[in-house]
Amino acid sequence: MEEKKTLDVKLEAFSGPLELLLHLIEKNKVSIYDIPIVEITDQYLDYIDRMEETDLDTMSAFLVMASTLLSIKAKMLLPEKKPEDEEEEEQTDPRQELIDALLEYKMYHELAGELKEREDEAGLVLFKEPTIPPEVKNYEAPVDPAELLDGVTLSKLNAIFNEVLKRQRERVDPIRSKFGSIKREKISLEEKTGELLSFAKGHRHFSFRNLFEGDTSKTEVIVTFLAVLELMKTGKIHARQEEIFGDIEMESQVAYAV
Amino acid sequence: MQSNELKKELEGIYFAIGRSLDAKTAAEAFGVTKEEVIKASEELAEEYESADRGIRLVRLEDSFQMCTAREIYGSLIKIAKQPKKAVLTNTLLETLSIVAYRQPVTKAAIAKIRGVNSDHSVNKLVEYDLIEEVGRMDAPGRPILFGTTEEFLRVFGIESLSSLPSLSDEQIAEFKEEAVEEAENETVDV
Amino acid sequence: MQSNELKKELEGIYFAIGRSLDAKTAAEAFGVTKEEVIKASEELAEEYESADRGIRLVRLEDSFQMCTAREIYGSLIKIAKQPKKAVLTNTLLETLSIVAYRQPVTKAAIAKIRGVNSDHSVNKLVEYDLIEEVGRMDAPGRPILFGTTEEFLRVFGIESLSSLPSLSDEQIAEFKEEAVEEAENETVDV
Repeated sequence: MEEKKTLDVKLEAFSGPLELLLHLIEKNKVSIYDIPIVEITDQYLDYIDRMEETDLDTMSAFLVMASTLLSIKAKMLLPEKKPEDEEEEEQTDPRQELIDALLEYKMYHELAGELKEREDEAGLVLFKEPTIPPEVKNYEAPVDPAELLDGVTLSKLNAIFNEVLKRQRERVDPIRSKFGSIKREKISLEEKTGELLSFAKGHRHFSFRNLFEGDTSKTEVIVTFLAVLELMKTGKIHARQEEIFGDIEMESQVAYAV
Repeated sequence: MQSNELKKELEGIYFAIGRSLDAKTAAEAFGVTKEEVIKASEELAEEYESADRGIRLVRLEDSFQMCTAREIYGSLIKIAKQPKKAVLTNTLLETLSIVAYRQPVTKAAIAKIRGVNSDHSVNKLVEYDLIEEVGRMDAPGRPILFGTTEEFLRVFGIESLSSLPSLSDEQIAEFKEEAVEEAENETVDV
Repeated sequence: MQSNELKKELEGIYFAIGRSLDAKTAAEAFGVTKEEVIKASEELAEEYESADRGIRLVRLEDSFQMCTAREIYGSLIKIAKQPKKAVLTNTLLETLSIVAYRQPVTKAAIAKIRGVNSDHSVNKLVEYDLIEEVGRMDAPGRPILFGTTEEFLRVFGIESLSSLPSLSDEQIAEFKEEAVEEAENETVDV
């Protein structure tokens, strides 16, 4: 084996794990299709060791790749399990996924170089600022709604509306929906009581349900209910519920005289 | 420097700089004499004139400035005054459809239906005079209720309005009357 | 309108307006077809080119914009100020090339290709007006789709997205063959 490879990557900053990997592969003059995983993994880990502190996102991406490499290395070192049946499908190279990712990355990496050349060339051209008389420049034509809605019919609008509703129904993120609402809310009882009180000042009769807009979280309902209890206790409102689970009718004791 | 080469450079610089450029400054930059700059510029101006180009070069003392041919002014105004192409994006259309079929409706309710904050779309639609504030909800916080505007109704034609949900027959009748009146007024105006 | 007349008007407008002008807008103002505007503009561009003028006309999709000839940059820059350009790091260029060739594309797809979170790059490119939101993907969360802007075309001197520089077929074939060959020649080197 040739002399121990010491990589002069110390000073180079790589923007992502694939860039580093590509660099190592080119440096070792090996093919993407046949990455010598052990060597490359060692060099990769070596780079990470010496990596200067960078942001957490980037660092974790490098670490994810490191563990991917280690896992591939492990798979390749382990003796292949003999397929029980000769017909069994071909063993896939554990490197395959990485190879595909590298090839795709490499393509955009090269195209970025092409773009850079274009940029340098295009940079030799100067444009100019508009020289338009101010009275013309300052004129801003109003938007013409008729033109804006050109081609939109009421039935199309209706179709869009139905589409939106359909999407709303289907908008179920399979994972997150199990978490329930993850909205961060801070509804203080004190605030709510204050709000309710000022509302009661302007309304002699109102019902509990009408206190909410369509989109109300459970927390808000509960806090509002507590606020109602609070105001009942202090005699600011009287409340009445005809039947269990029925709406609560409230009569304000602090409403301004009409 | 060849005269043609100088003219090319001068044409470029007069264009890029937009304002007037003093022959002395140009001469220094290009490494020629001020007289050479003036001569080349005069020639350039003459070429524009005789070829009846859309651009011209005017002399102001020892400076030159590129400008448009006077005859172009009319077209320039036409272009500059053309209404900006406002684009009705899908987002706007969606929001508009919700307001149209759910009116009167609050921003919060729209956001709930669309699944994303829609304040920007609502504001744009108000700016385009397609929806407007039609009142306040009688609820804590008194959120604004939005509905479609007359302009919206006009665009979609009076006849189709009955298929919109929240407009009462009286409202529609009223709109019709108003629209007819306006139409009459307009013909008088013209 | 006569073809020469149209060219004259267009030349003046392109000069004065400073930004790019969409052929459709021009066509409406002049009462001609969009195709006529494009044809006249192409002719104008060709004239500048063949007469080796100091000004040029570049096409950006269906818009045109006047600019200076590349060869005189050295002289012009002594007088005219070039607006400060954003420095595009390799990371930004990489992200930009993914957007350019894959558009419309989401942040997640970009991150997948680059192997690292790319939100920061995407935001920077939006800030530099090189890419923009072009829609939403119809998927949970309705993620934003990004595409390139007209400024992108200008900065990279690209007439239209269909003429983006590409790795030639030979390049790609060569690149793949080499890799395969190497793979065959080498024994598994674990």
